[in-house]
Amino acid sequence: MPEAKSAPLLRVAHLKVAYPIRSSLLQRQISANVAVSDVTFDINPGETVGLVGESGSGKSTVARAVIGLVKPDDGVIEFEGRNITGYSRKQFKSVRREMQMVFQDPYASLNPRLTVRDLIAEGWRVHRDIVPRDRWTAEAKKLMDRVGLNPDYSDRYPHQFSGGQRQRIGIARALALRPKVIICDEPVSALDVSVQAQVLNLLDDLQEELGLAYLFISHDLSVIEHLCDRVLVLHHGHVVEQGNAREIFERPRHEYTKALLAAVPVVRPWLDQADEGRHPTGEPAA
Amino acid sequence: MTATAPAPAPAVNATMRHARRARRGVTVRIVVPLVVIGLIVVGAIVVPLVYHYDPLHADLLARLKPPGTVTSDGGTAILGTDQIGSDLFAQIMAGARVSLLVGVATLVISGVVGLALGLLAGHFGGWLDAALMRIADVQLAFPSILLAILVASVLGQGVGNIIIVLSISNWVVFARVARSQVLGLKNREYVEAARALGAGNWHLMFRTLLPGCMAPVIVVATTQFAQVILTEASLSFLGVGVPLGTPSLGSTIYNGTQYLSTAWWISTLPGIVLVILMLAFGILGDALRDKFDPRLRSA
Amino acid sequence: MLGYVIRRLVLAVFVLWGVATAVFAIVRLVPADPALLIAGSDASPEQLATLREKMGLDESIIVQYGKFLGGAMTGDFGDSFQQRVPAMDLIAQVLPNTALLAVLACALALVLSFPLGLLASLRVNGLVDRIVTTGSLFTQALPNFWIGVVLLLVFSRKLKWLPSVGLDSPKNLILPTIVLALPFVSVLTRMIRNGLLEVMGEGYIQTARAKGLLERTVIFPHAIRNAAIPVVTIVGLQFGTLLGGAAVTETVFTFPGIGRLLVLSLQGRDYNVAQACVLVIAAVFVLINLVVDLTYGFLDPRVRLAK
Amino acid sequence: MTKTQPGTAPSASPTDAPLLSVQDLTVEFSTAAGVARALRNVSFDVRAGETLAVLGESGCGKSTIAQSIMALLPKPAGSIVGGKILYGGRDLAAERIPAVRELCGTEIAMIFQDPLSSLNPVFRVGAQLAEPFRRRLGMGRREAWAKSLELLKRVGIPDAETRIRDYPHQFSGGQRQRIMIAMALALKPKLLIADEPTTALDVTIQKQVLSLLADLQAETGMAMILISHDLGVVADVATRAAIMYAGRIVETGAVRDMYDHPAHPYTKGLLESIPSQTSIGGRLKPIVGSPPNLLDLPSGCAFNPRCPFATDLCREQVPALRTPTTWPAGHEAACHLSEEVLTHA
Repeated sequence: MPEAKSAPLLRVAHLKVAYPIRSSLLQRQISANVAVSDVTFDINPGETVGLVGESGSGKSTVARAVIGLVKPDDGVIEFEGRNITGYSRKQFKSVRREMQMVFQDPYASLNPRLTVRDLIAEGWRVHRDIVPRDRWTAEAKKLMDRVGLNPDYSDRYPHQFSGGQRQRIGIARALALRPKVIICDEPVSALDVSVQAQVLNLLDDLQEELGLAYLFISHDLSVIEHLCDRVLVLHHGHVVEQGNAREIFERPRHEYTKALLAAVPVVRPWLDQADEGRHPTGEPAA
Repeated sequence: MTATAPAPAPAVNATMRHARRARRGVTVRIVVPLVVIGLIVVGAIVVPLVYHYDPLHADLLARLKPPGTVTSDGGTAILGTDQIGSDLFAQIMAGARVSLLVGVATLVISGVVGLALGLLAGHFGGWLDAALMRIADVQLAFPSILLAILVASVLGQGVGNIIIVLSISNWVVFARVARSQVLGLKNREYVEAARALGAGNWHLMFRTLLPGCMAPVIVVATTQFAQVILTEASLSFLGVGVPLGTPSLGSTIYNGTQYLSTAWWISTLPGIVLVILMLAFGILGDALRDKFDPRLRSA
Repeated sequence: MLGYVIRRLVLAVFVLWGVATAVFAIVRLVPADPALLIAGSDASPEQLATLREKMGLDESIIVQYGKFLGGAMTGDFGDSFQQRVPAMDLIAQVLPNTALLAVLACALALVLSFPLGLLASLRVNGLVDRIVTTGSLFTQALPNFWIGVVLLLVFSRKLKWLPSVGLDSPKNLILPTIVLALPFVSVLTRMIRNGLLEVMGEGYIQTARAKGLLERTVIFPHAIRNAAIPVVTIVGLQFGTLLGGAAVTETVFTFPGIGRLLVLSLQGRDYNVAQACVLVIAAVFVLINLVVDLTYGFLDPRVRLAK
Repeated sequence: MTKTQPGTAPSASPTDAPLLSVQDLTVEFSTAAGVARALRNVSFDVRAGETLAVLGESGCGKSTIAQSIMALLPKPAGSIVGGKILYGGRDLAAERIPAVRELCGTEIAMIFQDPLSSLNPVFRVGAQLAEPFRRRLGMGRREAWAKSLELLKRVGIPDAETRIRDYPHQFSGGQRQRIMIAMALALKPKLLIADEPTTALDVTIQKQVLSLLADLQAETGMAMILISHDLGVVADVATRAAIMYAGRIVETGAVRDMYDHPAHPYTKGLLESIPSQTSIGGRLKPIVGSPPNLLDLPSGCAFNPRCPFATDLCREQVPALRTPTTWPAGHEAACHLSEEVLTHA
């Protein structure tokens, strides 16, 4: 649980991102498609904040803006009190060590031409002072072990692993830079249910052990509810509701949140008919 | 936690034999052309040395002799002699040497330039990309052989000029392939992941994007190599290629056309060598494409 | 769609301007003196001076360029040095011949490659597929000047079935058409085969089958229409290769076309005619690709209806 | 296929003959790396009007079932090497492809996971909708168009009169799936196979599409096979389900029976690995390890390397589907130790 007193690790205020629409004739920008606007939230050390929404809600755009993959059009992003909004690519490099990302697609997010060892060491190649070159193999193996992969397979290529194992490689790559916050962009939505639980547990363990903060993005309400301390519900680029996860899931106030919760199929609908408290994930605390 | 490594299947049946054959097929189709190309390369290097071939040396008594004729100096012209009495085998191999030299040099120049420009354009986009692609559009509006004919006739004949001409008309192909590949890779999550690690332009271009471009570039290089050799032959055939006295497969074929009805071998034999070379590259290119692009591979 | 058309038109004009500039640059900016190139190294200084003046070479390069562009737009490329007639007149005489040849070759290629590609794709690694794959490898490997020469030898010299040179009867068109069409056939057939194979794996083909449509209906129109879209683009691009190939083929068959005119004028250092030939061929090519691009938009609603 | 025992067919009451009966279906795929055994001895029945769910994770072979029934197995890689698919007194597994396709659309129809790639991008949706009427029933253009419009309205496409002239890329994902449903139901099939019909859709859209399917089923009385990986969707739509693992049905029965009292460790593991109210803030109980490689299945029960109950017997002998005495009829599991699994809380 986060310490309530400490300053936020990451502060996002009134974030707005728009994608330009260019004319087909001269490629001049004629207008812009607003992906997200006026998104505001904090993440404290060791805390998990969830971004939930359907496709096109802008939740991935928020993640990409925070880690500097897209430029915000408006708003402020502060990391440990530093305003990083206008940082150049070079300046951003130091922030990237503290802030890492785990991607959605375990197949597309790993360079197919690198071995697991090289994938994990890629960050060390970019940031020279973290691990000396002669320690790369040993450290990479240590990280593999930490995320539950057999370190003997450090010379294998991503295609030799299953989806869940690849996602573990992606997590190890993020951990290699020893970040304080990891942005998880739908990290389990491409995985099967049984494997998804393994990865969620791993993320949970790492948080406890390393004091990581997560910005966790998902369309899956049950995953968000399981993992997050606080939640933002996004709809068409706007935050329609945000606050304590438990409260939002138990007493949604916004119509959209209610509709969203009601739409989630219940695993054991027959239990609901008996019990009054309707929960998106079935299984009321009986 | 075990990696799912492919393991031998438990049973052998018809479908599996089919699959195995398809896999072996690709390997054979890569190895055999490489061996053929290798033999021609070795021949092109060694044979002219052994024969002390002099393209300008005329021996009028030994003109137009059919394959297998014993020449005056006691040797055997296994592939016959041409219209000035040169040994055709030596001439073909010397011609292959020129053709291969032109091919390799052109490919290296146009490949490196094209790949570099394509990478830059794809990675940075913006005005550089726009400018490059418009140049490519203009250049593709020229049938490349016309450009070659025009430039070659202005520059004058010569092996060096041929290489320049062919490089000018070929870099575009590499640039376009590299660029489109980069554009495809650019938004792949693993490239984003490298950016999220803080990788700079240099790292992104050469460690992340370039390796991803290599497969299609190699395939294109194979087919372009054949095209370059063919274009050189065509230019020499039209009389704007290699200078008189320099043997190339194209010029030897051209010289032989006037004697086709009386001495068929002068034109036909270098033609066959050219065809074998083209076939080898064609098969190699196809096999590499199958290997790199499994979508088109038959089950 | 309108934006798409306008964009293509602007691009076409730009490309033509680029080609013209490139041709101008190649002929004028090379270290050699064009007057010397034209008159030959044995010309006297007086001859050269007259020639320079006649060609406008004494003016600044910008003025020359302006005049050249202005002339190019009106189809005035100056006179032929050898025949003393406007270069455009010479081209006008031979262009229809080449056009006829190119259209015939194109038609032959399309007629042959569609059924061949379709049959090959129906049974991968079947008999037709093997023949088509090997055949196309061979045709691509054969240098067209060489096939031309061999065909001439066999059919006109030995068998005396067909005339060898010139364009006196429609029979003269047969061999050049075949030689020009051959590489085109092989490229197109492979393209159609691979395109169809790819399309046959798409979801909508599954849907069509799941609807219980006959396999014939699944292929016509569902698969063919989609497979044809990339083929159309290739036809446009290959047309350029075909026009380029015309230079070689026409030379082999002594065929009175624009390709042979180009080669002859280059051999005779008649640069006004050569320039004109290159520009006209490029213009034709650009025009054809413009048509192809517009057809593409028509065939693919995703392009046509893009905002 | 000699060492595996054929799974026993679910008990069918003699009075109520099944619409479709799949018996011991075995399918293999040849790949560059070897032969993948996609389905092994799969048996199930579907009765008129009922919904059977086939539940499983990626690569378990659930889609292969649909492809086998519809004769859509990719050729020449995939082939049915054993078993029967009985429909209307005919064995579809033994018939030639064109003969099976005769039934497709009129008797059995199918919708797919990705509604965008399932519609032909270059034809108007109207033309694609009209195709069954024109090609299969020989209707005239005008009549078929009117029928298509009717269908489009029925599946809830607003402004259908103008939208019928649009192309697939102009519709949203949910609308595309509605169009697919309209197309599948055009000729009033008796059985609809829905292969992950809502996986590509958002939850709110998923709810609408599922309720549309339910309405249409009530209206036409058709049977449905729902293929899904989502335990919630299955509970919502189906009364009976077959749970698949590595190409075999490992448990089958009434959804409620199975969810409340899973008799196979895999089913139990799946249910426990879903985040739920009780797991909030705590740890989940995942199934350890990864699904097996179909090219190299473990000996005995394919689940044994991941199974907390596994014994030597499980590593040696493939368990057959069976109904122990204490269970309700129709609830079967392919596990040597079902009794233990059931009593284990």
